[in-house]
Amino acid sequence: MLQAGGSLLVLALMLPVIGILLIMSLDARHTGKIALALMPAGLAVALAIAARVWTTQAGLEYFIGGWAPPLGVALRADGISAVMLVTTSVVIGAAGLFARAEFRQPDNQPEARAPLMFWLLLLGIWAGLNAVFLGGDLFNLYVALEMLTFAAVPLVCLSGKAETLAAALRYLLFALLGSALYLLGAVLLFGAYGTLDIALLAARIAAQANMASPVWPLALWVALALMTVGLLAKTALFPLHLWLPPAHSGAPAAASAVLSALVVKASFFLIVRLWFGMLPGLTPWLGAQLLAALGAAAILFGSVLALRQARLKLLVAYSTVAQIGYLFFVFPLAANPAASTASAALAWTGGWMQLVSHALAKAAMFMAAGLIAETLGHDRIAGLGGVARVVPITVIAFALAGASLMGLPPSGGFVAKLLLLSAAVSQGLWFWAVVMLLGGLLAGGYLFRVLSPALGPLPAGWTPAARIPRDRQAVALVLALGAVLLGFAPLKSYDLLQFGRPAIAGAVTR
Amino acid sequence: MGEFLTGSACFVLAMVALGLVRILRGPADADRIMAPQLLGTGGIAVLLLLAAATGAPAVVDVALSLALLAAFASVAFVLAKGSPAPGKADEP
Amino acid sequence: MSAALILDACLVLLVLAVAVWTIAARETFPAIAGFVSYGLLLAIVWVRLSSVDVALTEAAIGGGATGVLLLGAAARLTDRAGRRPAGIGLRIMAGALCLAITAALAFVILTLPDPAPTLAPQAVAGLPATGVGNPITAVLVAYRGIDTLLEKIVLLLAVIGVWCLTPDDSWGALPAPWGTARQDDAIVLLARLLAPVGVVVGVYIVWVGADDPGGAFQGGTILAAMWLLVMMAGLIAPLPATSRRLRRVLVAGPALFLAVAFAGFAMSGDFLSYPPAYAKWLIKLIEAALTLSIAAMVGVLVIGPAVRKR
Amino acid sequence: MTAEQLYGLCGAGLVGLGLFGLITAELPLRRIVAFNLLGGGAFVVFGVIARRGAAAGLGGDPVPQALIITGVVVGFAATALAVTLVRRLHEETGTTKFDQDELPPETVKLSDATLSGGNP
Repeated sequence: MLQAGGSLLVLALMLPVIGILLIMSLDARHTGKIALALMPAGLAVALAIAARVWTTQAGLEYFIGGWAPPLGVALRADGISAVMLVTTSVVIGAAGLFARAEFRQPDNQPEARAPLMFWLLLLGIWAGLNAVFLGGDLFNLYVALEMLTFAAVPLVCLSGKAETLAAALRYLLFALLGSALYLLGAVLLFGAYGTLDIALLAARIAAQANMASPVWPLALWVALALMTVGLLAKTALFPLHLWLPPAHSGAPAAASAVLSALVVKASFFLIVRLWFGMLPGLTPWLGAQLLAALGAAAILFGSVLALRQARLKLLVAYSTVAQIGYLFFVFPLAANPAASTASAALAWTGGWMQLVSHALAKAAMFMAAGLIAETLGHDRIAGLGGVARVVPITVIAFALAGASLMGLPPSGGFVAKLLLLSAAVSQGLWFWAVVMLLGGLLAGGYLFRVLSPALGPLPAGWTPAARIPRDRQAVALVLALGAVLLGFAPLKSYDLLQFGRPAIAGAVTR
Repeated sequence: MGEFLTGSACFVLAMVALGLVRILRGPADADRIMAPQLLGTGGIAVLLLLAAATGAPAVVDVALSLALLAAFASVAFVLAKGSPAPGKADEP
Repeated sequence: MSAALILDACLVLLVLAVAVWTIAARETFPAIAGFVSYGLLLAIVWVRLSSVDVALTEAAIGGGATGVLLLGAAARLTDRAGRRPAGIGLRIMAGALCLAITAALAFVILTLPDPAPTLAPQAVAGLPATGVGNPITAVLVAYRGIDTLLEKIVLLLAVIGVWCLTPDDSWGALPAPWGTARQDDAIVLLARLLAPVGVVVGVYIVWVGADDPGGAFQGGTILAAMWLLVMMAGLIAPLPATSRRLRRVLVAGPALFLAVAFAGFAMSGDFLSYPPAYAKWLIKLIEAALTLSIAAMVGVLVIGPAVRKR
Repeated sequence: MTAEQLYGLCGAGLVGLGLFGLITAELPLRRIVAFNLLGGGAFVVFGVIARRGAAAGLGGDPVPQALIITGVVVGFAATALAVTLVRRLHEETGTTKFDQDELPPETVKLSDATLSGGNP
């Protein structure tokens, strides 16, 4: 832990904020340029943080203003933060490139609403995500979550259509309920332990457990339950997923990509922080099983509903509901008291691989779906006939992303599911393994429904509703390729995920 | 002395409570508009008594803000009802 | 039983009763009248909990800004709840759930550790380094300044979100939050009399905030209320979302805060740290800029976006 | 019973009431009001925790008190965004009601879905 690398953390947090302030105060024609210029800088900072974590094999830490917790606020980056920061800047950068033409301020005309709002909100989401991945303080994380909500909700209804307004309102109400419950939990923890710093909380909770108090303080249980439920509402885990499909399918494609790939993952990340970071070695076993059961239900339910959708963007959104489910297998598999350290580490790596590969694949898929809808003028699956002949690159991107979602080798999704599967099998938790296999089959089913007509013949006399420039298709393709190539990442690189991770297997309270 | 002032605050609060029951029951929205007014004046009285009872001069600032903002809320009330949307007329 | 405890019991009962009314009232308007009362009552609760700073905030927000926002909406929405409340089963289940949560919370609160953990001594010990006398201001601008900075970004994003809800054909038009309400002489008179007083009070509350209860947010909200009052009276026009001037005022506070925070790297080695010699001066400067921005943000949030042209 | 415990119970009650309203209210505007009640309850609980931490000559722990102020501000911003959204929805559709449990329209039967490959 060193204060020196800390300025990088501050920079990662503040770059998007600087962008927002600049765009608000400068002339409209600079809007997109400012945002796009910040994106490579953000990627560089994220990579520098990852490199630092890699070389030191430990987390970075920075006390803001030099005030140490519990009085001050700490920023921390461990292996998973670094991975999330890099993923975030890649996906945000791709979304920026993808949206560059669509959200350009018109030349020599008065400022238009949508472009200005899109770039500001995109930067807002980026700032919120970085704040979540770096936050070491529960209240600071609350503010970060609210930044995310306030940036994500208006993006959903950027078009101003009535159905997107209803979707945004529903999303906002779910999100507000989630943050209120989260805040309440944080308040109770402060009352019981006198700090909001996650590392200090972990130490104080562990000290109490070591005093061999057989009964855990009720405050801890109530707080953990409130915060987890609140964050689940924001993650859209079944059965709190109702808001997600209309919201993610109604947003502009670039925004859907970011929402599905990253925003729902931020609250998942926080649940992991709480369950593994705040309670190292003390993860409640029954709760972990319950989360995995909800995850399993999400996989089955989300996939079946995806199969039944008549519209492409809704299908992709329901696929997100299903894919989120896999993430929750991390809880029982990586915190199984009976599991070996190696098996727990497999599950841990598999969970994060699933998260990153889904982020890339889903971003690509939403972009591809958006481009298909633009070409056809609609996104009805029944009318996809022959679209592969018009926008072949887009359909290839969709198919590659789909391969990763299904878990076909050699994609990143394959490695993720293989790791989770082998952890489940080695721990004798067969039920979860069967659900994962079923989920893969169902994903194959809903993707076949899209690809089969898309590769068919074009209807006679068909004319495109819009011409799609190559570079936008290329962005989707690069992301999809990224999801596939993740499967070739050298095994050694997985170690990054373990740096700064508290020891989790072995000592679990029942 | 402090005990007496606190008791007085308690009395004022009870009176405000009684008034509030009457006001919120309506029947017309115009009656309900008086709720923040009542709490503005009653709240100021309670706060000033408390400021004297506990010897915390800053509480007077709260009373001051309350006075300002209760007046502001009432104006907004009146204006909001001044441009009624269709089908939103008061019941008799 | 002392008089103080009786007062507390009365206050608690009254707050709970008003809350029940707010949830249970059939029509929206009386529910919101109840909510405004709730906000004003909470201000007294905060005084009883020895949090005068929070009481000021609650009076400004709960009683003032939020109430006005909800009232404006209630007057315009023609929706009414259905004749029969939906889903008795849902209500019973929700009731049981909420009761369970309340019971769990109550139990946790009654069994919190004694003596309670506190950061008060540390907060007081750090005061000399910040140069301010009000520990809450020190928490907000120094110890946990990052929260305040990000909270300003949250407010800014909310402003952006509200502007985002402008219909495309009205972008750049003036918001007309109070419709074409007939302008009374009484309101004009009130605005002329009250607004100058309010501005003085707002500035005063910011000014004393360094050493006594008060601060940028409380003062800024009072300033915003006065701005709104003058607009309600029709004395000045609201500013459109495209106004450069408005945007620069919105950004000024957070931008200055951020600049000083980065300057901290150079001046005293850490992001968001203040060199002790200038700390008080810098914090006052930041508070002043934040006050202006907050007043503008709160004002814009209450006014809302321009509506569709008819 | 001490005053802190009394206000603590008040906060717990407000949380329950607000949550109930947030789940069961029919109109979005009423849900927003309920969210504010819920937030108020959470802050009162925090205020009680702050009051219990009175030390060093202060009437309460200043850290939670400052955080409450930040929280109130954030809650206000949330309310503003939600109210504006409701108003715009009303402006576009003439109503603010939206069915909570309804699935998005245009789903197809499972049996058709798997067969709908070759078309048009």
